[in-house]
Amino acid sequence: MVMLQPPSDSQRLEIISVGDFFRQINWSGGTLPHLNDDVAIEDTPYETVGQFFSTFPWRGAVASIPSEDWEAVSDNEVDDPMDRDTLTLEDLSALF
Amino acid sequence: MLSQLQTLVREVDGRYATDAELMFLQNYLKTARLRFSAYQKIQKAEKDIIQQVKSKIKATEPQLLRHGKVDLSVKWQRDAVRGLRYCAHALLVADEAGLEEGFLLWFQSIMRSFKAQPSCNITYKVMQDVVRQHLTPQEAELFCPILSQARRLLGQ
Amino acid sequence: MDTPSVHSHKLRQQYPQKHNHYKFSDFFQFNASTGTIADWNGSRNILTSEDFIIGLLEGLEEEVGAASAAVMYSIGLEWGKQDSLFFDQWFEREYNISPQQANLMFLLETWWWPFTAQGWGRWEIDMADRTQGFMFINLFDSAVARTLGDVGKPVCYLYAGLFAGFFTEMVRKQLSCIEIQCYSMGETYCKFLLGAKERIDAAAFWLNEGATASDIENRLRSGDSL
Amino acid sequence: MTTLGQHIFRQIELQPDKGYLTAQELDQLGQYVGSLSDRIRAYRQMREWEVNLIQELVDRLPTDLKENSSALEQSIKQTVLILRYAALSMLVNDDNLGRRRLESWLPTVVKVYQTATIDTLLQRSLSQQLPRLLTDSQFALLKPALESIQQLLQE
Repeated sequence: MVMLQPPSDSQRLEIISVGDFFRQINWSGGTLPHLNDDVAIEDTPYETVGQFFSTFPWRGAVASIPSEDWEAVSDNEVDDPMDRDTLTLEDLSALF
Repeated sequence: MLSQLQTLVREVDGRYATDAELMFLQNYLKTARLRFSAYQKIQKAEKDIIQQVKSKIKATEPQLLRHGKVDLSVKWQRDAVRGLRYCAHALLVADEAGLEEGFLLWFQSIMRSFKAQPSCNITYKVMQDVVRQHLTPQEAELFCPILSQARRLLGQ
Repeated sequence: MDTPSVHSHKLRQQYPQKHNHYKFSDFFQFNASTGTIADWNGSRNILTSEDFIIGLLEGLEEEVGAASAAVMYSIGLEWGKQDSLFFDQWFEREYNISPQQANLMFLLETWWWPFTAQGWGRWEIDMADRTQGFMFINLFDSAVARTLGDVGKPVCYLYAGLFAGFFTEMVRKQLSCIEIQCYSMGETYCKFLLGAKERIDAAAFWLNEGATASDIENRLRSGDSL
Repeated sequence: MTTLGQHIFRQIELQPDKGYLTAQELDQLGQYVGSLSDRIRAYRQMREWEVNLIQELVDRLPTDLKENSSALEQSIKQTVLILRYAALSMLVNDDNLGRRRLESWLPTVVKVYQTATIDTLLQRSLSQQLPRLLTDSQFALLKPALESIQQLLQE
């Protein structure tokens, strides 16, 4: 194991491996002790992009809303601030 | 999953995620195919879904689409299309938390300010019945809880 | 709030018509190079800790004693007035309709949403008594009360002032506001009463005499005055 | 995997206002989902082998550089951060994530601690060792993120 050595002027030759160094600076590499990590990652259903794609033929699907006449959602109209209820600031003002 | 990915990126700053923290990705993978296919079915059938929901409401609760003499069905339709799209997106990326934070909570206050809760309550109830006709039982099992979440937040 | 500029928010420039923009990652734009945070409407935002809020309130109390409540109220009042002008602009810009013409509840929800996004809490407006000239605002998760905890008295003077200032400008009548129930009194949420000055003065008097929020509501509804 | 400079996830998040995802966008998301298993495996591999990997990089350094232990320790810290951020960027498919997180301070730290020489060597051998640890497809997923961070050291 190769050691990380202290500056040459130091009398004491400290021997540190990368593993020791990690522990020293408390850098959790693999696992964090406080986190429950006994959940095993199972094998996944799709191993590759190709497999995922091949699971069903979804390429070439419709690009967006089918027809032009189908009203697209226009934000300004969705929340038309003036409908359904007619109470306004002026009405409120009159009450105070 | 999107919200969970964002949380992951925030929380694992400078360290590795544990397997427990990665589980949500694995869970997403298990249902991803169903989510993609359901999303595309909804996309294709959006118009039919909305029309069917509207017809059912018209038949059973016609007063929900009127306010006095004013016909609200056009507005209802825009709101319903929008809600369905947000729910479909939440389905695709498995992100109920993002749906709530990014859309439902805000839309709830808007619906309340127009006193539209009764309409939303029925709409998202009927919509669950209607989408079952367009999706497989497995797909519906993923999508209906999202519509039910919308109903719970917008309908009261 | 500082140097409002509609151009400082990139997402907003990209989606000017997106109204549901209150999600944390949508509403705020963090500018790392300048060290600033802009919100959707171009306001400059600053993140503060609960320690900051405590420091602000306790420091003020040390400086001016019992008058700190009135000072916080005045700060809120001025803030509310300024914000009504700011809101006027962005509401009209976003919805192409003047606030005076808009559906009232929609207008008010729209005003409060940025505050919700900034962490000031959610609210609920109770207008059932509006024909009698007063209304209630329920505030959930007040930043001030949540920070101070149960101290046995109302603490949200900043909010009371904010509501008074905002509504005064919006309805163009002199209004006052008082917190009649507070999370810091052990209640689950804060309750504010908004109305003409005489009414609020009466409520303040009753509150001082030990009346509860529901006592005050009942007396107001029965037409009691000082 | 970006269109118009915007991450596919961000596009998806903002999408419902515009309508449904286009076939192309759905395809992009599918690419990610299809590669996710591979990404997770690579990520876990890097996590489990981190200490060994870094030890190996250090072992390869010329002796004279190993003598400056404060610079070496600092350089190891930087290398680990780069590796971890590259792994995270790869996992979430955001090639510039690590760069964004590190660009504001890493170059300064390199200057202050004068680690440039060791950094260069460690990064070079990191780029050589990683392909041995990962499969070709995994390294291909990691490479853009890793390089985007490594560029910070060259600027």
